[in-house]
Amino acid sequence: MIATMAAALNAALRDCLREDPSVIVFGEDVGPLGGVFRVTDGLAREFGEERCFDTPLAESGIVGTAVGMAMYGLRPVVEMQFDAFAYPAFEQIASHVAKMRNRTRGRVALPMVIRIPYGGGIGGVEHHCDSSEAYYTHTAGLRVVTPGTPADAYWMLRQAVASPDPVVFLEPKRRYWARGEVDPAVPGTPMDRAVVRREGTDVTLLAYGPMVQTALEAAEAAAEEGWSAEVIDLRSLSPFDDETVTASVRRTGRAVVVHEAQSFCGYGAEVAARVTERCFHHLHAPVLRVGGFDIPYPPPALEEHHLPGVDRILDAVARLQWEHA
Amino acid sequence: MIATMAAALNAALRDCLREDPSVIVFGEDVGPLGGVFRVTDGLAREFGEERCFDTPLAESGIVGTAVGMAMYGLRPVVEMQFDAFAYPAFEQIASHVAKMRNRTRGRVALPMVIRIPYGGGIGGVEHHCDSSEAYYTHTAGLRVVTPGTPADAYWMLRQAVASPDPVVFLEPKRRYWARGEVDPAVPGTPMDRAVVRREGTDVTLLAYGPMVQTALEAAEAAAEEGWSAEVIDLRSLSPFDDETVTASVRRTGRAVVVHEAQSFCGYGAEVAARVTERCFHHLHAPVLRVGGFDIPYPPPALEEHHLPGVDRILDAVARLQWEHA
Amino acid sequence: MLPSPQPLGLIDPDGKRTAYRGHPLPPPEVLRELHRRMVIGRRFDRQAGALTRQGRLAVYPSSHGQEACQIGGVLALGPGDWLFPTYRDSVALLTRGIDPVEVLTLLRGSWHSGYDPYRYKTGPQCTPLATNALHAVGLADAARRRGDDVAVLVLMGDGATSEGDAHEAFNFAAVYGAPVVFLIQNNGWAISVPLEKQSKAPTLAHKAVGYGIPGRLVDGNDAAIVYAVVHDALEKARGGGGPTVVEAVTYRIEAHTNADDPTRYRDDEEVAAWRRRDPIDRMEAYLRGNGLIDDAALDGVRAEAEEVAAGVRERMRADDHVAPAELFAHVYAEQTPQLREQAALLAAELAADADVDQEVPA
Amino acid sequence: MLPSPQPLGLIDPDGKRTAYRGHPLPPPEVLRELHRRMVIGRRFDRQAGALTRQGRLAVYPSSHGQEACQIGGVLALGPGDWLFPTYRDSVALLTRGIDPVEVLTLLRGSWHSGYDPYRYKTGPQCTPLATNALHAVGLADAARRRGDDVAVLVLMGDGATSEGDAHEAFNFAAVYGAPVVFLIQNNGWAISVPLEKQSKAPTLAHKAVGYGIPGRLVDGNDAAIVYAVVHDALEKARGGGGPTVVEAVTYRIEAHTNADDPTRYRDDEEVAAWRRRDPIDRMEAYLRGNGLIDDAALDGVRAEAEEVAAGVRERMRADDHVAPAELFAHVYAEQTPQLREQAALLAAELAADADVDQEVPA
Ligand SMILES: Cc1ncc(C[n+]2csc(CCOP(=O)(O)OP(=O)(O)O)c2C)c(N)n1
Ligand SMILES: Cc1ncc(C[n+]2csc(CCOP(=O)(O)OP(=O)(O)O)c2C)c(N)n1
Ligand SMILES: [Mg+2]
Ligand SMILES: [Mg+2]
Repeated sequence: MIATMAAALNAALRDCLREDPSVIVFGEDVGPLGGVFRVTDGLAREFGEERCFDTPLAESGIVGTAVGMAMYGLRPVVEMQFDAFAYPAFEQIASHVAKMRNRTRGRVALPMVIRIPYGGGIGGVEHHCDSSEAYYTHTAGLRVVTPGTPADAYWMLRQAVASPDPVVFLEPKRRYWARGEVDPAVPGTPMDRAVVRREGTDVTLLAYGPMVQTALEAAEAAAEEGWSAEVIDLRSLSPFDDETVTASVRRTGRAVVVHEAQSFCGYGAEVAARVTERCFHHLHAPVLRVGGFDIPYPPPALEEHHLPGVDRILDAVARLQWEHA
Repeated sequence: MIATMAAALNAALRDCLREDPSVIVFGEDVGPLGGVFRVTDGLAREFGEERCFDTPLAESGIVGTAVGMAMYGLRPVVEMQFDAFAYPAFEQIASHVAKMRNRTRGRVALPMVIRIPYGGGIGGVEHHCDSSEAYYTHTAGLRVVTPGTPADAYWMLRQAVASPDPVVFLEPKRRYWARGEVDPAVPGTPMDRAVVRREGTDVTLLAYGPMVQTALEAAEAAAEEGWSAEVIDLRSLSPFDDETVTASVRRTGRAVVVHEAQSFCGYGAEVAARVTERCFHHLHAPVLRVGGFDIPYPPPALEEHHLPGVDRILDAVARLQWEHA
Repeated sequence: MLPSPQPLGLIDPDGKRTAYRGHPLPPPEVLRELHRRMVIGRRFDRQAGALTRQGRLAVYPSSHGQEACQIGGVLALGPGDWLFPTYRDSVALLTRGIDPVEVLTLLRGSWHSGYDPYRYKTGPQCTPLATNALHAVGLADAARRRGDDVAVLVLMGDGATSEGDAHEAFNFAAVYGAPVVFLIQNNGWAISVPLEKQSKAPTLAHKAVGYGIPGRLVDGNDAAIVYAVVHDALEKARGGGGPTVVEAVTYRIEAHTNADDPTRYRDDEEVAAWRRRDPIDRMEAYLRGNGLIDDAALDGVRAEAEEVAAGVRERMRADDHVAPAELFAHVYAEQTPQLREQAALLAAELAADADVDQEVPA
Repeated sequence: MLPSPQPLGLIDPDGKRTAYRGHPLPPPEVLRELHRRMVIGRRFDRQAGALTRQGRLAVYPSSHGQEACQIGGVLALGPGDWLFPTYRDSVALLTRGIDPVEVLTLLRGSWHSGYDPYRYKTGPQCTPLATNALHAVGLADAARRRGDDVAVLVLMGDGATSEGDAHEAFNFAAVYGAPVVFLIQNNGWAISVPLEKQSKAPTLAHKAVGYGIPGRLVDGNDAAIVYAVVHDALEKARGGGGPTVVEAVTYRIEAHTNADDPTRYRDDEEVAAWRRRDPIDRMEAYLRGNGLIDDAALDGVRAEAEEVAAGVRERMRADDHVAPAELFAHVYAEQTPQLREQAALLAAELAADADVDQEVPA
């Protein structure tokens, strides 16, 4: 079927609720309203308020109660309404969700999913457009994944719900309405693996979530300039799929990592550092980062200047010291 | 005078309180007790409970009220009792402390200091030993600094209190009782600059806070193996002093960055990525990271295995492809 | 210790004086001013809605129905007092005397906060729920420590009371004896979540008990009682009497914001019932019924409201250009070397784009 | 709606039955068991203190003085019920039947939580204050959703009630009707901060009002009332009656932990006054005064306590070796490639060290 990412996520939740009676979905406005992005549309009606319900307005409460529920054998899938509104839950996430298995010496698993719509590009006002992935990827014990296509949205969410580990599931807001083929019958790639979205030989573009599409467009444009760019969709931010990425960069000898988040101590820093560690003698140029500026997310009037676009990616590709090739 | 780092911090706070009537100090147990590490020892007695006082036990409350106080012209210096206990304040820090100046188009400054004892090596139980610096350095609008010596502790805290920007002031717990010369008469290096602690020619060791001393010891040991290591104390984690670091690495052609925090998406990733971007053609080997493992901070029984020590730094130095020299 | 079980009111939905005598009715000139500001506020709100439909605002959370709370609260403030509003409180800000275009800066997407908090003694519109309550407590307490004659009013929604920060704010205020008044606009809904899923307390004013703070429950569509109770509470706060929690029971007539679809979660009938309790109608009825306003005066107020709306329309037509370089201007007191580098990068990009633009044949 | 202004009690500090008849006195076998467990708990606590002074524990937060709360609460639990303790509650854990060495694993520094939460239906000792209250609510509500006959008891300190998470836990519990009982051990201090700097509420039990939950104030040094009230509240919770907040007024006789220096913030006299309200003495006086225990039985209990202490001493002498490889064992369900790499690195280091050790001439 052709579906938007929002619809694919909705279908994934529906199928999870159907197949596993321990799955429950809760958060702010996820019940009758179906979530502010309609990702939970119709679930309360279909499965009843005991399985999909609105909570009081308190994110630490949502995540903290989910911890207790998961301890008891439920599989909570909770929604944080927007990226910056997950911050009140940060202590519960960092000190408990991420650590419970380790704290209890492996005795208590917390199979739960924290869904977080993240990133910008939708003209949202302050606190609605943060790219907060690095806060979670720096926290051991969490799996952090983010789909770039509707098909991945469906399958990765299904896998996240089935995972024995807690998963921070980052949904790129600006891709909610992007359409793509989704086949619930053909299982997707495991959520902890990166995927080559476009093959190329000269340079590897590493992107995820909201930037996968932009990277593909940049690759298209690069082709016109004579550069064959491989595009990898990282999908799993933590753990990192070294195998897929390293193989590509060793082959191309050049890499650019792209994300919306501020570059300083952003996820791209990890990618650049580890790719360099593993591919140093294959690199013709330093791994470059194309990210947001090191500023708070700007108001809608300026976001186009902040967000990485095709041109900025091409500029980075151009700086990859082709003269040394 | 010779002082411990804790005493130097105490002296700095005392001098700030004396010189600037708008400075106030508050947090959990900072009043009559003088803080669990005694950094605020005697301040309530000397300056009265109106200027140094205990708050209710709520970190978001502490930081959130400090925001309002700073808006009114006070200069709050607040203490989070331990690293992991600052997490409840994460929303206030990320969404307000860091952003208020930007949100208000420069009209509202928040000169405030959030002191956070951080890191391990003291046999502390869970939640008492997190190295949380990367959460803050990835948040634009904050200055993040960390002293490695008593003299820096004194001067950097004085500068942090005087700064027109909000400062996250990270105090390396395990160095609280380390002694060193402190001269309150001779102003220290500006807190946003890195400092070369030991000169060397073959490799640059980049460290901060709790690891500066370890890096110096590693340099000593490296010398015995025939490597001349330069040691840079980064001091300011955000912003980063590219000038000092780049100059050194371009000269030595090799670098190792050291910290306690988990390596994955840790601060060292940023250092490695940016040093590589800026020094690529000077590098004989990839910038290596020596950090904690990608695990929750371990129990006291195992922390020696987790924390970077001299040997692990030397191993990294040895891996810097000297055969290519 | 317990708040009244029924909301206090001075003027009933039909515009009649109630039997309640615990607070005096504000003097006629205050009632007229409350009315005038409500009419202007309502008109402004309608104008903002229109601008949103025209795509000139990114988003707009309406104040329709809550004018009595916002205006009653704001007019009760003394000259040195501060206000800490939320995203919902455009009409409060307008009433505060803030330039309407500056009120709309955030919602238009030009910048975050559009006005100077110091000039208007008003915190920036706050979106992360309940976080502003702590800022209010801190500022109030700083004023108390300085010995200044200042009280602070903070606005919050019913939903926001569920956040941990609301609790910490109430508690810090109580422990410090901070001169702050928490005005909870209980409009029945937090987006799609009704109050009964938010709290099982008899009323939100009952929350005050757990902090040793007085809690007051008032009819939030009666501007007179909101004004009187908040005025009282602010005065008490300035006098060292500490904080007060005021719950004003009101209703959000419009959708949560223009992006919301309330048909998914509430009945038109509920809305209709609340329209019959309209804060402006009732005040108008009272003023008319007591000879405090005549047709000419009413026409004058309406004309003034139209003028405000026309001014907003007119001025919002103008493009609100924001220089891209401003991205880097307010992150730190001084631009860091890092940001200078990035600003230069963007400037170079823009210059290159401009060159390209010029290359395009005319 | 309001809790009693004075703490409820069944047995007064002199071991006399009080006039209060709102709850029946628990039967003699329960009183004897409360006493027995308190004697054992006190002895265990003293032993743990000694181990700390010998450097065998990294840190120890004492339960001395709070035995009535911890034991009264734990013994009230039914067979399917769960407990969510804090770092303070070693004696509660011992009473829960957890192996004392496993109780001390955290404080000894061998691992974080030392026991199996499922085996003992007991959450790990929780240090981030008030966070466990939300876990308790979640687990209780999960049980409710499943239709299981389970209630949950969560322990928290007076200081912890100031955290946002305490508020959110009370509120979620009320809204969900979760079968959970919040037992606040108000021991007067949060490290060095006295209750009057923590809250201005008449009592902490008053906090319940703001959530529509019943609040009970009890004498926390009277194990009988703690048992009776918690027992009642758990039963009510299991029957679908929702949550209860119980404040037990007690006192922390020792320092906060061995690392603390209480002379900096409190008088010996305060401590002495509370020693005169000792929970064990009073229960013993009651049992003796009512012929429910004799010298032989008392000696038996004391001997048993000595045995427990000796067992702890003995078993804590053994080295609690933790394999370094365990660092990587419990981070994810399966070790990630990243962690496998790091585990291999550490293994290689350790092997190299071992080689070096062997090279050292004997
Ligand atoms: C911390 C946080 N969580 C979630 C949101 C998203 N959100 C915006 S408004 C809203 C409902 C607020 O309800 P209420 O406090 O009653 O105010 P109202 O909108 O009714 O005025 C929500 C959930 C937010 N702004 N902040
Ligand atoms: C979130 C958080 N902040 C701070 C601390 C540090 N801390 C440990 S115990 C304590 C005092 C707790 O007081 P109370 O809740 O009364 O419990 P008690 O120790 O008296 O049993 C503090 C501040 C913590 N553990 N967690
Ligand atoms: Mg509301
Ligand atoms: Mg206490």
